[in-house]
Amino acid sequence: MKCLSSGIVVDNREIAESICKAVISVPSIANQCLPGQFVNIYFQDSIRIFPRPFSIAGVDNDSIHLVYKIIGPQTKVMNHWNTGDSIKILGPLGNGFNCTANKSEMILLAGGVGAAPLMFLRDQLFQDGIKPVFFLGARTKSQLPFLSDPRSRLMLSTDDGSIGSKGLITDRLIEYLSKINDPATVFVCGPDPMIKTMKLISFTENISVYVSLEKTMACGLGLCQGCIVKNSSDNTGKHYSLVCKDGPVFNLNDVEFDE
Amino acid sequence: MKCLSSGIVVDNREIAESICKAVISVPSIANQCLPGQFVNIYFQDSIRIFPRPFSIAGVDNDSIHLVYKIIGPQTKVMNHWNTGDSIKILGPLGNGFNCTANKSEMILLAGGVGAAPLMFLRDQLFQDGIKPVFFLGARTKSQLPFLSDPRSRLMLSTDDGSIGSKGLITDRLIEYLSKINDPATVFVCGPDPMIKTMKLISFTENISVYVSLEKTMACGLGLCQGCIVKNSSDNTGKHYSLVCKDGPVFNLNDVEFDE
Amino acid sequence: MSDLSIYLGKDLVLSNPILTASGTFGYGDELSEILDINQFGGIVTKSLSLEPRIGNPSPRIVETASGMINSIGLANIGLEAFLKQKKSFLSALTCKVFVNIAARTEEEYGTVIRKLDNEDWIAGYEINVSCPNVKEGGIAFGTDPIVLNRLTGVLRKTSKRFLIVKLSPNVTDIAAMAKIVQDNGADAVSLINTVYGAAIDIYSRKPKINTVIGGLSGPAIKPIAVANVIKVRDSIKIPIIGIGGISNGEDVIEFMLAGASAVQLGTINFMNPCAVNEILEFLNTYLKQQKLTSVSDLIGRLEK
Amino acid sequence: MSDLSIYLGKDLVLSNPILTASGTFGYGDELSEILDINQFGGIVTKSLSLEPRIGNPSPRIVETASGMINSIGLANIGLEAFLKQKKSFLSALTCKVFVNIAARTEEEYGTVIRKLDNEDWIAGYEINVSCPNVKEGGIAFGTDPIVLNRLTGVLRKTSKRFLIVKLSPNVTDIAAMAKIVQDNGADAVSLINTVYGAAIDIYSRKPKINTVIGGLSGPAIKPIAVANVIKVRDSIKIPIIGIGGISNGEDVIEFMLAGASAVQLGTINFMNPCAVNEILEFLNTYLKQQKLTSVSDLIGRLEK
Ligand SMILES: Cc1cc2nc3c(=O)[nH]c(=O)nc-3n(C[C@H](O)[C@H](O)[C@H](O)COP(=O)(O)OP(=O)(O)OC[C@H]3O[C@@H](n4cnc5c(N)ncnc54)[C@H](O)[C@@H]3O)c2cc1C
Ligand SMILES: Cc1cc2nc3c(=O)[nH]c(=O)nc-3n(C[C@H](O)[C@H](O)[C@H](O)COP(=O)(O)OP(=O)(O)OC[C@H]3O[C@@H](n4cnc5c(N)ncnc54)[C@H](O)[C@@H]3O)c2cc1C
Ligand SMILES: Cc1cc2nc3c(=O)[nH]c(=O)nc-3n(C[C@H](O)[C@H](O)[C@H](O)COP(=O)(O)O)c2cc1C
Ligand SMILES: Cc1cc2nc3c(=O)[nH]c(=O)nc-3n(C[C@H](O)[C@H](O)[C@H](O)COP(=O)(O)O)c2cc1C
Ligand code: FES
Ligand code: FES
Repeated sequence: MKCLSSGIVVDNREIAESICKAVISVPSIANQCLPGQFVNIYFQDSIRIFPRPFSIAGVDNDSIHLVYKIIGPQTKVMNHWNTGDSIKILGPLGNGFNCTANKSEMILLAGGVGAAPLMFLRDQLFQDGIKPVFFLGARTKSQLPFLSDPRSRLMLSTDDGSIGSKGLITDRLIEYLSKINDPATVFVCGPDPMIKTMKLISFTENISVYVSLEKTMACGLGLCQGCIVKNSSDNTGKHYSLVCKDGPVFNLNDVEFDE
Repeated sequence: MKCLSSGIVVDNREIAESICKAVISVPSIANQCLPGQFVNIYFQDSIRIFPRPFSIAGVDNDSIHLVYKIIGPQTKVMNHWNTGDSIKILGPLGNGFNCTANKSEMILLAGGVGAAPLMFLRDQLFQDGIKPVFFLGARTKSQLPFLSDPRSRLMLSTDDGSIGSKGLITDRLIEYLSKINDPATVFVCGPDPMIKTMKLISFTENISVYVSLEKTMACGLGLCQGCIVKNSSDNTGKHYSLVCKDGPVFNLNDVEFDE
Repeated sequence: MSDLSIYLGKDLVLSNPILTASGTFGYGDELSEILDINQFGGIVTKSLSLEPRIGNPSPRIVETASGMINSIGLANIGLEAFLKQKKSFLSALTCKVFVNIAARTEEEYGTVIRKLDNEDWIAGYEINVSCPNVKEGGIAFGTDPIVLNRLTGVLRKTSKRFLIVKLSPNVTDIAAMAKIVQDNGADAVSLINTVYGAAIDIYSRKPKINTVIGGLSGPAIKPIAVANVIKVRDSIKIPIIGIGGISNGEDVIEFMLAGASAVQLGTINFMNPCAVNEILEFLNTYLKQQKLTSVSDLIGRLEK
Repeated sequence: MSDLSIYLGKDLVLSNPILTASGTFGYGDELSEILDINQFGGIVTKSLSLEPRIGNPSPRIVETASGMINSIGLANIGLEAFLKQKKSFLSALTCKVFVNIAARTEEEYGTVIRKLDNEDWIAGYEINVSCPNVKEGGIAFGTDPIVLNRLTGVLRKTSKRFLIVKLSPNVTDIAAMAKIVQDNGADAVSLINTVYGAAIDIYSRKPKINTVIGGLSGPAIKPIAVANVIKVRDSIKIPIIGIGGISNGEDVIEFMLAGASAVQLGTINFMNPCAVNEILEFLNTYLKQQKLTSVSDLIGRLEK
């Protein structure tokens, strides 16, 4: 059940270069959300009229975590949140990752701030007694939202090799997959090229891939029909799914991208 | 010579209920401005697109003072200025009070925050060895921008009688004028009814009245022709003056108001 | 509490003047978890066509200064699925339900209306005439006086239901269009639909909207909408439903003073999905403060 | 440094594509203390009429969401005072000076042009056709194709100077208007003039603009202006000068990609009187980054 609530900022600090973590007390959302779901943050000024969607990056007690990158006007406003500020927040929105226990190996793959929803998923897997492998890539060391992770096996890579291996994290994952024989389930959140690479290998390997997609959203609720992705589940390939309502998590086989 | 400058906020604090005083270091303006002139303050967001005009309420060294009332979105932003903030400011704009030494008694008449330009004028008169009489009215005591003034004779009145006499400050002025015989020069800044009252008595008494007018301004520079007031100096009564460029200070005989 | 009800004519009374705008509120069910839909005077559904439409490819929406451009392409589930999937929810509402209809030919409009005309939970139709007319080279029905004239006449003959024609602002003379619509028997006009708008990404050099030109909505267009209501008010006697950039109670009153009998909330549903609560509260406070007993006393009371 | 110059045709070269928009920059002299006016590619003066006009009563301006409405009523000092008071300043400028002309009759337009045609410091005329035509019941010249057709033809015969006709967005088919203007020999079109807009004070119930309906400008209308440029670009070959809500360098490039050869800065002169500095700097940076040697390589390069 979605709730439009007043959340209270409990904490808000930079955890990496231009990446912040906010802890927001909002019981109505914290008590029912699933990894992969997101929230809408509403702002006061009306020069920019879309609320901004953010993945839920974790939950503790009555609070949710957001991990966000400062890239534009509204994330700049968020960066100025002080402890005690009241913010307008709607959630939980969308559908979570479907990670019903299965025998496959659980792999998380994120680029930069794409780690946000997977951090929550990792917490949950860990609670269920599963220790996932977390592949995390970024441009450089300072832009990684975390550098160690006691609860999962962490594989890092950076474009400049400042930490982990040098190169693309997807290359590391491909190498890893080629060495294991068990089926694997990969949960992905990251930039377009990462998702497109996964789309290619999802056919060739013995894996299931779930992806959390990002699209510009006007409502986040299924009202505007703005946030479409091509749906490949029917043969015509000519239907659209709504990222906000049918997603943001999709089985990668169910969605199509233009080149 | 007008300058578009970066001013630095030196101080900014509430001096009465919803009335603040800001001290802004901006040498290019402070070193040449006259009482009655104003500045434009520019803001970052572009949902509200007009700069906001404020009278210069005083000068010390390289700084100017603003005394402003918090009434809407942009004055709310000003209320959040911190010491050290850099702000975009254009000035000095418009024409100052014409107070060439004459033998008449100097009277200042203000309603509420209308005191701003007259505070600067008072400073200047005092420097010139003149001790004006300052008539200051407000709704209630807490809304008066100052309660005593060693450098001028202060006459206060409030609607509720919480300080000074109870009633309109213009009534007190009229009573005062009826008792003196010398010619008087009255400098006025305040709400419309105050100005209209002065317009009525400016004909009947042996006084000259200068008024600082307020009009919504889009540019403050004479570019947009938006800030007009009817000009009575020609017989047709059908010309307009620009408050920003031809004013904001006018001889009350030169302007007309619609009721 | 003041009287917020509005009589629109033809036995149609709204409990208050606040409706939702087509395409910005889904079919009403999406928001039912966070909002009591019956707080609205009525809802207007997403434009419905005879067959389902997948709509335009991505990108469909983009933010602009105090506004947004959309080019959804009238994506909708089609008449059959509408009746199958949405009827039970919509027919249970106590507020009025208006079905907005979009079509590519005069015949398609007529067919949709005929198939809906037995559904007694429908309070009326709103005809979206900003759709491209395939028989007239794709020019929107609502921009050609002759086409609009004929279409309204045909639809009036098809149904006795409350008939609203939704006008486009992208014309030289909207008052003339309103007059045509009235003279052909429509019961009300609603205005405005979105204004033509475009935006370009200067790095990719691509349009930010798939169709290059889309429809601008939101607070940015409110002054345009108010001006259009004022232009129309003197040319017709049937009620005007005001739309465009409304985001709070003050805006609602502004439209009513301009001449609107009711209003629709569009883009604000994205910015503030519970705006209707605040608006109804403001209306009550305002009416009390202005010592008015009925909100209908505001209609057209602009003092020129 | 990249080449910012723009060839508009007829030996007319602007040092850069940035002009000022009529009515938002006075006669150029007001800002000369805080700005080097010659940084502009050119300036367009406040609309000039034969006789002085006092303009409309107060209130003339009001802020709206990301925009403003004005109803100045073409207040101006008239031809005689213009030449007496402004010539010495304007004729000393090294940037191009365009005189914008507004009139109530076809004859008045012609007379003003004839009286200016010997002034060799004038680079061209911009014809404001959004003025009410007193002979045609007050309907604006620019909204009636027949009137616009004749007016452009007459003015073309009156002068050989660079002739720009400034189009109104308040029409059904702006591309058709542009075509008429081109076919009658105009050298360029500029667009858009302001969009109809209105606002009402809900407490006094009075319009916030003396004429009730005024002209909307500013960032709010930028998407409308870009859409209009895109609509016009395929219907004509003469250059388009883009106007409407431009407030920074990105906006300038957006208009040029859409099809504009030059642009005008209007309302931004109020929000940021020195915007031209930032814009020119941005253009240089952008061209370098995009590895373009000339700004004219941007014109119309929208990839659909
Ligand atoms: C389901 C979902 C979950 C997300 N989770 C996270 C997260 O956990 N952490 C994080 O840092 N970011 C997340 N994002 C992206 C985040 O929404 C944008 O970074 C944010 O909206 C930028 O706003 P801005 O005003 O700061 O920047 P702007 O300059 O306005 O936009 C920068 C970029 O952000 C994206 N964006 C802007 N507005 C929207 C919108 N209304 N909807 C979607 N994307 C938009 C666009 O790609 C745009 O180019 C998520 C997006 C989606 C759709
Ligand atoms: C020459 C001049 C000198 C002024 N000096 C002072 C001063 O010293 N102290 C002070 O407190 N106020 C002064 N004002 C008024 C001040 O400009 C407004 O209070 C301020 O603009 C309000 O802005 P806002 O966004 O907070 O409120 P808003 O809610 O936007 O406006 C509140 C009211 O302020 C006025 N206002 C708004 N915008 C403008 C504008 N662009 N130009 C003029 N008036 C506007 C209008 O009357 C409006 O109804 C002066 C005005 C003028 C014209
Ligand atoms: C995303 C979106 C989708 C829309 N879809 C429709 C539609 O299907 N049918 C229709 O008649 N109007 C549609 N409109 C127009 C709105 O109903 C309304 O007329 C317009 O947005 C102006 O109102 P606003 O500024 O309050 O949004 C749509 C508007 C938006 C923003
Ligand atoms: C205060 C004001 C006065 C204007 N006066 C004129 C005018 O005299 N003649 C004219 O052709 N356009 C006039 N315009 C229209 C502008 O030149 C321009 O076309 C319009 O404002 C859109 O551009 P903008 O959004 O950048 O302001 C005026 C605009 C404003 C805001
Ligand atoms: S964002 Fe509106 S439907 Fe998805
Ligand atoms: S405010 Fe623009 S001319 Fe005075």
